[in-house]
Amino acid sequence: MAPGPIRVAETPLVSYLLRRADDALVLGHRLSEWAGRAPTMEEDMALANMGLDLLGQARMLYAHAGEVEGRGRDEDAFAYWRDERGYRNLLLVEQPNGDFAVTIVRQFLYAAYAEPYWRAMMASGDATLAAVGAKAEKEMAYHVRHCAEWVVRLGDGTAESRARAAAALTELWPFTGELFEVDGTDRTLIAAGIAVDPQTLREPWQRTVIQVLAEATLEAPPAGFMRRGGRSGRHSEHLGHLLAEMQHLQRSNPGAAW
Amino acid sequence: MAPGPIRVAETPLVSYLLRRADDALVLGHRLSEWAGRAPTMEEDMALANMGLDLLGQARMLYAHAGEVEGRGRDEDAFAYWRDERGYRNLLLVEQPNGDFAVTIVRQFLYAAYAEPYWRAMMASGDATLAAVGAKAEKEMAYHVRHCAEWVVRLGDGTAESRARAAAALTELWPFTGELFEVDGTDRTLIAAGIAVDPQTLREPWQRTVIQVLAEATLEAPPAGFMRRGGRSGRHSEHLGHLLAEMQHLQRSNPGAAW
Amino acid sequence: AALLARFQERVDADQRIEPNDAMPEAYRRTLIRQISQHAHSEIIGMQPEGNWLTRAPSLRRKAALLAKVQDECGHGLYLYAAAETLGIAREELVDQLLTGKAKYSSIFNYPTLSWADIGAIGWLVDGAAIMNQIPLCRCSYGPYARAMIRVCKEESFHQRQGFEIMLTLARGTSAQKAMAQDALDRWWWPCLMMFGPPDAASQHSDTSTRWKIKRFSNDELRRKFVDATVPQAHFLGLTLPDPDLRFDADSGHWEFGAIDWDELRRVIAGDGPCNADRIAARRCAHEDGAWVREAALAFAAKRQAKQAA
Amino acid sequence: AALLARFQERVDADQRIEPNDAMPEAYRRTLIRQISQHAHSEIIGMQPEGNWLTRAPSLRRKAALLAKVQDECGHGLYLYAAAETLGIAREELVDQLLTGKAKYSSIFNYPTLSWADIGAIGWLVDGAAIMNQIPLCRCSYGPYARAMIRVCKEESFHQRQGFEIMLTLARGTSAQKAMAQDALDRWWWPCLMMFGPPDAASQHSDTSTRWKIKRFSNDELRRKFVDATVPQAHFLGLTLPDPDLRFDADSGHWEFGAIDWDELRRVIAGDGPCNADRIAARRCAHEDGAWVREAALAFAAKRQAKQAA
Repeated sequence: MAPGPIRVAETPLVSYLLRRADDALVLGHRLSEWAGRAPTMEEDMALANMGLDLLGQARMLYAHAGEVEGRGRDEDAFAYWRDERGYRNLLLVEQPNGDFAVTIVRQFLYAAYAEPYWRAMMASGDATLAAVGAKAEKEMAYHVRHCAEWVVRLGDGTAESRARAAAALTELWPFTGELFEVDGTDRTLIAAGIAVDPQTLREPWQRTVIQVLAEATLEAPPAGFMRRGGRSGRHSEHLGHLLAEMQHLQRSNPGAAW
Repeated sequence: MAPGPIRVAETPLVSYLLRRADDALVLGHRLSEWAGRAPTMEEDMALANMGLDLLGQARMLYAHAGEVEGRGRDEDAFAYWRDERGYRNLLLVEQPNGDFAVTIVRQFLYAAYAEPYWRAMMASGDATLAAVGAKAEKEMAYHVRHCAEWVVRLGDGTAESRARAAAALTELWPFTGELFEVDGTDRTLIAAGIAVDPQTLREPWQRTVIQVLAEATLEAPPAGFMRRGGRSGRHSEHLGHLLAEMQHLQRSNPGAAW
Repeated sequence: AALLARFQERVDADQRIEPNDAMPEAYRRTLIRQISQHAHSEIIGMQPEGNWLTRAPSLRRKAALLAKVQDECGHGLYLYAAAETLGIAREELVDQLLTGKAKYSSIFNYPTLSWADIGAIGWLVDGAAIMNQIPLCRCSYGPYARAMIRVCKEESFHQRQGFEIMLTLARGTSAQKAMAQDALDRWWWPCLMMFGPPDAASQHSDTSTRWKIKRFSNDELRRKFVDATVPQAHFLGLTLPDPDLRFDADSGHWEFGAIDWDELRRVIAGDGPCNADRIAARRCAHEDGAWVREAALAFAAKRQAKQAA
Repeated sequence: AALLARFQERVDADQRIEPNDAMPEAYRRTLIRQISQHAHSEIIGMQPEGNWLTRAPSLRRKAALLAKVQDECGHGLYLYAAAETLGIAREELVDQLLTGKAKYSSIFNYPTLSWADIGAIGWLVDGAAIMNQIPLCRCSYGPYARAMIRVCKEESFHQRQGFEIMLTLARGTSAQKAMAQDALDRWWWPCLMMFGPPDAASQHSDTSTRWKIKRFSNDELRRKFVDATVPQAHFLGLTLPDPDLRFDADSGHWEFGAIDWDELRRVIAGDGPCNADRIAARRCAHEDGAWVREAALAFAAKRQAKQAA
């Protein structure tokens, strides 16, 4: 592998795969930051579990992106040698862990989207995406269940937990619009029967979110400004720090095998 | 410059210079992490000031180490291309910023040593070290004064500030033994009239510390176990994270000029 | 009314207004708003650059950046002091910032995503700031004018530093050059917006101009900035992200494309990429520092009590 | 005394003791101490490895390391559950850990300074742990023995993974090989200390052996470990940091140099490189999580009240 950061010539399919892979990697990385720091040991297990699911999804998707791109790049080339501006993940998943409420609400908002997304993707014309869908759909269903339970417990727990859950919801809500964004890449692949139209996922996402928030006695923040930019590499300032730490060792030893 | 981390063949003088330079760089870096986050704007200015003093010292010392080593390495080669195990700084200076009390106590404990140290170094047989001493002695005198004022304010302020100051002192005290450590490198250079014997600095350090703590109505922790290892590159787990962030960009672009 | 006329005469005669001089309430209010907004901008402006302090790619750049961030804090302090001469306490102004009542320059609501952004901020943002601020060195209110003289001197140093970062990148590796171009692409339009809405839509300008707080219109300053900056970009070998940009030989000015004023409105309204982060970070610093400020007050009170005794 | 004799008969007959069986108080206390110490070790053991989760050099290694850290947490949970069968609550055990009343394995008071340390921990620390734990799969107390069977299976998987990391490094670039050697240099002696003080100085062994909690002496296990590990180091092409190490053809064992027992005592007493950090991190997680645990309790109480109503 040539030393130095890479720039990927992104066809629609490569770009589409990197977006999903980056979502999973960055969110999985965030969850791994919790290791040994969770409020209970059971939750340490659960956060690691969800992190492992996401890392697994990321690896399958990167590997497939490498095949589609056809330049011999493996999963690590994409993860470790792209710069911040080449990362295609949602802004939601790169937001810092914050307190446990932020982590759980972030995971819940993402999973409530990812579960129906991957279920729909089981019908993708791309066989690998369909296979990832079959696996990820079950995994994300667990994430939804697990996080929903916590959202309810926190929302309907103590005054403090309720305030923290509400604050997390307010903080993260502006990042949920990006889940349903459609651009040229999407349109091309929707037309080709490879991608699902994210607009069709808005309704199931809202249903899940509203139902769980109701049970948690929390209110969804009012519709308002939605932040975007992740898909085109215009990230928040948080991602760069995450990548600096994640990539340091690989980049310090170009060409080494680990 | 060849890409990849470097290993320095450390003669006593090179090693001695790197130790001092690393102390200054790592502590200066820690102070720079405060930028825009200090309790008052005046303190933002002061922390940046002290950080700049230390960065300046580090740069002079690295440049000199490069000359003495004679392999054409510049300040950035030493700062950005040595790994954690090659860093020679005191464990004290790499400890995380913690709250403001930790940062101030850390700075005070270091400066109370560095001021008499650099004053004594003005008589060093190495002209550059003597010149750094002349500059650094004044700078560190300011650090001592400024931090001592805060130690007194925090110790003799509110119950909370007092508890935090005391906790910071307890946390950092075990790192102060390393200030006075003498090993073969030191002995060689002390004999050559280049280095000062750190044992001679214990008394002025203690005098400063005890006097300020008394004014702060704080007590010095009892003598006890002292941590060591920084001079031989056996660091705490904190340094690696600092370096990963600091070195990422340089290492991502080997050979580039900035 | 007589007072107002006398005041206007003094201003017209280019006499400096000083803190103890009589002045119309609207003049005082306008100045407080403008000076404090400027001070807030300096303080919030520490964040996007502070974001790269721990990742600066060389020790020389790291030290220069830390010095620059420190200068900004210093500017904030002079400016709050200038505002305080108008009879308002710094605490109150800071409170207005933290509660979102006061504004700061919208440019700081954009993120710094690469090292080149540090260059671009110095070159473009400080460049635009200087254009705005140089006329303020002759502003009718003395303390503000004097603060601006000092600020402008330091800003132009920062501006040269920023340009030099861009130059190093533009002459560097292809990755560095791409980084520089990308930064220019992202910062150019927001910088043009720094001069405020077009003159036709600007609300505060009339009285400000009459009182010699403002000496040039938004559009005049914007044009000056473009005329000064376009040749610099060409010198760097970078492309400005404006397909409509062309030199008009008749007027001797660079004509530029349409500015997306909706974006400016959105960012001012709070919906820029980093508004929430900037205020959250500022509040967090303020709250984390509360116990320290309390300790300092408690200590000072104790000492005072001792001296009194 | 009759009870004690009957109990010893059962043990001698290799009958498993189960939670509801009669047992001497000393047996119960010894087991609680040993099992909870083991559980604490698993929980604290998450930290040195967790330190490299965000910096693992490949996605495969990152996932494997996260799975490993998760397994350790799982082991902690089984072991606390096993201890709870002896009539003590997990909360009390955790409290003993946080207040420093209970010990955990001293090996986790050494820092992980490079990626090779992750390999070394898997290869050596897990290797030593397995040596210690395999005999415990036949321990007289049923719940402990069953937990250890599961733990040992996973640990040997981790041990192979660790060895494979070392092998990759040892066959990698010169920097990687140096990293591997450095890790071995730092971890070797602390790993030999994991088997505890020499038999001559060991306090708990006699009754533990009689009760079939412990089946081999510290020195026996240490020797087994050295005999198993030295050839592995040679296979890796690494040098063990012991100039006195030599193969004794008569005994068929590797003879090793003198262990620095003072160091072990210091680390056990709290003065290892990371003792303070480890406990501080654990306390911090516990305190930060307090509001979450309270919320869960409050919610459960509300639901229960609703169901009762």
